[in-house]
Amino acid sequence: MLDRDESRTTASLIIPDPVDVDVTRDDAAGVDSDVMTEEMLVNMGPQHPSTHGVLRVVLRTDGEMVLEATPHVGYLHRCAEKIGENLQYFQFIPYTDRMDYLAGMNNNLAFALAVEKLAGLEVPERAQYIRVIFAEMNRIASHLVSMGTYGLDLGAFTPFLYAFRERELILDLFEAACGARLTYSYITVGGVTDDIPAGWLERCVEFLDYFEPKIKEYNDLLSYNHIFIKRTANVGVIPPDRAIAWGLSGPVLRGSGVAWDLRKATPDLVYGRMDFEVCTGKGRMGAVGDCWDRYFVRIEEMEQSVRIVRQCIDQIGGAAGGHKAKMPKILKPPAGETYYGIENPRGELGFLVISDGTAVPYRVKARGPSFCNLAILNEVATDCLLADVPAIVGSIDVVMGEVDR
Amino acid sequence: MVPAPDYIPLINLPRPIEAVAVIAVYLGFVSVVAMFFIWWERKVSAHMQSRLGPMRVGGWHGWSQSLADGLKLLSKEDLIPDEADRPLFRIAPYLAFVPAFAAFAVLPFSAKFAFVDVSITVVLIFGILALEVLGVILGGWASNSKWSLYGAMREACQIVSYEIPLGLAVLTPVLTVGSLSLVDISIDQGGGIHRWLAFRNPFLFVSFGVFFIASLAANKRAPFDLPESESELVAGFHTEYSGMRFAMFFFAEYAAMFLIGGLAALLYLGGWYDPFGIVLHMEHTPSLVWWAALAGAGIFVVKAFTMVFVQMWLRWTLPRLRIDQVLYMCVKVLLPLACVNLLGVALWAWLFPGGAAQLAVQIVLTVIGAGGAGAFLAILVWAMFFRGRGITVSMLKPWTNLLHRTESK
Amino acid sequence: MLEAILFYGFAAMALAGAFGVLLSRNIVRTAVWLLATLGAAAGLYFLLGAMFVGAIQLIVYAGGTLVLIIFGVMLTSKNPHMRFAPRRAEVAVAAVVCLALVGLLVWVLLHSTWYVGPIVQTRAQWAQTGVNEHPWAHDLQAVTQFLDANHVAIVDAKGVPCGPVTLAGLARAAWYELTVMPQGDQGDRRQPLHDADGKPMSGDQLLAELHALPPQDRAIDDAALESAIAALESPDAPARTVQQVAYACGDADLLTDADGDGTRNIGLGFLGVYLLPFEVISVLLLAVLIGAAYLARPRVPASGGTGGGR
Amino acid sequence: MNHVLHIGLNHYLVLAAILFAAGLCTMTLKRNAIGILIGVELVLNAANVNLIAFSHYGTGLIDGQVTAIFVIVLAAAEAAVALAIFLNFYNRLATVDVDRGDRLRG
Repeated sequence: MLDRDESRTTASLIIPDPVDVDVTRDDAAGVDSDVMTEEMLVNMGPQHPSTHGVLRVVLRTDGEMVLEATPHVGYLHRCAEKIGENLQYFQFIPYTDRMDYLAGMNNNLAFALAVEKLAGLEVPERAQYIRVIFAEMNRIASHLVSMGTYGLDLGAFTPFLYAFRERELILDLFEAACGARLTYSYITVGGVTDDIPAGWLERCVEFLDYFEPKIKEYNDLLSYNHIFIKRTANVGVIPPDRAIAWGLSGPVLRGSGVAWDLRKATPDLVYGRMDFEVCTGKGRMGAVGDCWDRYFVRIEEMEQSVRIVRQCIDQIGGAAGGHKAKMPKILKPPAGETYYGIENPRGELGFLVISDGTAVPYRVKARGPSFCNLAILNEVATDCLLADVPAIVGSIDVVMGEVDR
Repeated sequence: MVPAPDYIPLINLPRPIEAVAVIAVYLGFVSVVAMFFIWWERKVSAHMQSRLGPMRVGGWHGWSQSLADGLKLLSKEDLIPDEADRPLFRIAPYLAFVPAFAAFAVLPFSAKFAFVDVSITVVLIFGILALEVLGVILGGWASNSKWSLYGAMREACQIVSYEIPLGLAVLTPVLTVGSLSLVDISIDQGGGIHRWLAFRNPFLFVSFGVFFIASLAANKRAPFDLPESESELVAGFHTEYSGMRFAMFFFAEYAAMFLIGGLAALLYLGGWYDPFGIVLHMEHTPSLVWWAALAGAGIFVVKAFTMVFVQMWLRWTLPRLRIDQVLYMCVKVLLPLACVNLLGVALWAWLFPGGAAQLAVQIVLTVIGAGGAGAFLAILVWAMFFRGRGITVSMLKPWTNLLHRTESK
Repeated sequence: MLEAILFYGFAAMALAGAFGVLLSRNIVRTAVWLLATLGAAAGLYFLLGAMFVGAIQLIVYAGGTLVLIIFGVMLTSKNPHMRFAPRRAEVAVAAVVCLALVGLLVWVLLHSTWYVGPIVQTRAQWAQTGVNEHPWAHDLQAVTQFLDANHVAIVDAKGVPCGPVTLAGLARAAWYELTVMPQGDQGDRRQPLHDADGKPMSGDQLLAELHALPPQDRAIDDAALESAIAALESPDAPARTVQQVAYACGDADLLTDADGDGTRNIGLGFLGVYLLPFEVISVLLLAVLIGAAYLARPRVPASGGTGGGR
Repeated sequence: MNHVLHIGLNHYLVLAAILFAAGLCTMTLKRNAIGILIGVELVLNAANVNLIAFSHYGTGLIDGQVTAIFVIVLAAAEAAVALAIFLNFYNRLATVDVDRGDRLRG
């Protein structure tokens, strides 16, 4: 708006000297392309339908071309880490839910594991199985949202509703287990808050039986849709070396063909006993590391998660122990610091927890995958079309609650 | 060619009164159709997405939802952005709204319900519709919003390009029938499904596809809804509009949906004639002429609604194209195809003025087309009765038990 | 009366648009004012019976050219409120010159006698007999319908069919004493309609014959035919009708078709009399296409980026 | 009174004359290149009104209508070329003020 005001007052008064103008325009014309339109600064967000929350991307555009896309973060900053320094360890669990609110279970898990490592707690086997089941179910739910909203970003409405239909069933399962549908605080330090209800596992199997064929439906409806492929293949390509250089993780990294998954690389919990594959982008529709690859990695990961959950359900009957370790009333880990990272649906979610031996952590620091993945946006969303920006942002799949914390 | 039934004036009233009556009927119909489509699209999309859609307002399936929305929009504050070009901002919705409704005047519903008796209705209807784009462009520009400006630029770009293949596609039926009058073109298709222009020859068959795609783009319907693509441009050209002015853009789009469906029916799908030649027979039986007119209008409306349904179906199925792909599609796919069709139709008329070859081709194409339509209906019935319902109800019901937490084992 | 109302309405709209264009400082508003003029001009064309031109005006001018212009405005206006105010002296000079021009033009127009009537070079005496004053009927529709229903065609003196029977054709037949022939398939068109004496029938005779036919043999009733013929012969038919009939009676057989607005003849004209200009303009358009593409082409190929595989 | 209510050729000619003058005035007064283009369109429209009116009231032939169609089509072509030129002009001089374009060298 500023430029308009400015020019309104000056246009009729200050007419640049033709000689100067000639020179400057020649220079500009040498660099740039055809029709010299005005460059515009466009705010995509913080209130924009397709920036997934309150992400603000400032676009420098020339017509439909995006010359520069700068993400601006912080609109959802809630001092989560600072709050962590003022609460007891298990009291911080509900705050982790609210970081990546689409994958609350995984966030709980990451913090719980970090604290357990710090305190040297041993978690019973059954609790570990329950944790894996819930983490993987939440991965499915999170990827469903990601897939659905990605369809929305590209103008396909229906997959979104289908994804939410299935997610709803997962949330029902979660609700049955812990009473909450979004901010679970179910996985906690030492195990899970409560054992799974009777008949839950059967319901879970029923859901998996129902859900597995649906993945094919998503592929028919969206993944292999010609327009969808045209919109995503070869768009926003992140080569493997750039992905590693930017410290990306999760489906964004694997979409670039790098087979890095913390569940395989550092198999904690019972992941070591599970038979599953690390899905990577293979460039089936275009270059390796394009939006379609990143999207499809998530679809494939849902299948793998189903496999893991099935195995867990098969094995949980033989697991020893209860749902929670014996815990002191007030947890006071020995002084020291630890970092623990797990494979969140969006990538490596790690917590650095420093204890000074009191009941309250000295420092809590989260390493969020969305925040790190978002960093590459400017590099990827340069010299693309305006319509590619939602496609790229959507394929990176950020959750602003976790970016801003 | 089948001789045209004689034109008899609709009612023997003084001219001005007849005009007023006709205008009243037309405006009523157009408004009701636009509102019905808004409700219908919500229901269609809902059922495609295993939802129910509007269910509350007015009783049965929320039938008066559009009415309630209209009232709500009427009573909303009419916001005008501070820096907007106020006169243009105000006039733009009307510029979009009036042509969409005016074009109905030249749309014949059946041989007797064709109120504007000019010989060039095809050209006229596109002439009137061509004005609609200006409303959108000006609305987008006058809003003084960058998103709106993008919407306006895209609209200008898209419409100006797609009018060419659209026009060329429309020329093929015109060339085949030898008339620019929608009534004449329609009358030529009476007497059975094999007479329908889409099934006359392969070029017209393809031309129907070109026409339909180009008309989608010209009406900025998905997957060509770039001017208002909500995931990229917030709401495109009507980002800054609220209340009734917004509703006018909305109305214009839905009215134009019917126009496009109606044009597809008139130009390619046999106009107001049924697939078995019954209406034609009735038209030539003096005692049944009026029944023929009524039945024809009904059939025409059904055909137009079917085409509108297809537009909705596409919208809720397909992702959106990108602007370069939209233009690629126009210039490198539809435009050559339309040119080839035009040439092909001319050659066809020259090579096969009639006879066995023509009839054989007609029969083959009719079988293909009717088979396609049958498959479409089958899918529809299947989806309605066996698919959408089974999932939600049977899956969700037993789950409610789980809400009561049971003892852990 | 209606014609006058419509004319003044459209004229007012056109003038409002023109002055809006002239006085508006904002370039987009200028374009909108131009839209008013273009629309009003299309309305005037409709009023003058040039339906096709009117529709083309709407499609090409309002829908195409104007959109192009607005598009250009958007591309080139750094700020849409940019003003290039002319100097007062310039305004004064322009106003004086243009007002003088309008005065001159109007004076010339009003003091010129335009030849209003058909071009009838071979029948110069027709013009001399004062066709403009001849009381032609304004409602020959009934007769025309009757002729259509009875499959009667009209040919000129050389035996060339004048196309489907129309007002114009009938008028011409009656006036020129052309021969009336039954309309059949392509082959037997040149069989003249004979009267009782075996001589080819003239238009006047035809009308008389029609009148004499028993009512059950006609598509129109007695009263309608009566009134049509009466109107045809009435001495005080309005002059407007004379002009319209005169217009319809123009020399070209191509002039009117069954729909009466000449669209078909425009098409025939493009591929007949006007073939050469048509082709020349086609070539010109091709040149324009190439030229515009050349002018707007990218100077330097856009730098390739990582995003957007196009 | 009859001259007012009874629309004839002269009515159209006078209207066209005024449109023509307005267009000419626009061309002279606007310094915005696109404004000038709009003025040209106005002049062309005035000519078209004349053509159609003469076609109707004059010869009664279709010459006028055919010429009018040619004019309309050529106006579209002219607008396309003119806009391409203006875009180049704008690229070079960063303005559409035609007074700045007095130096034609590249």
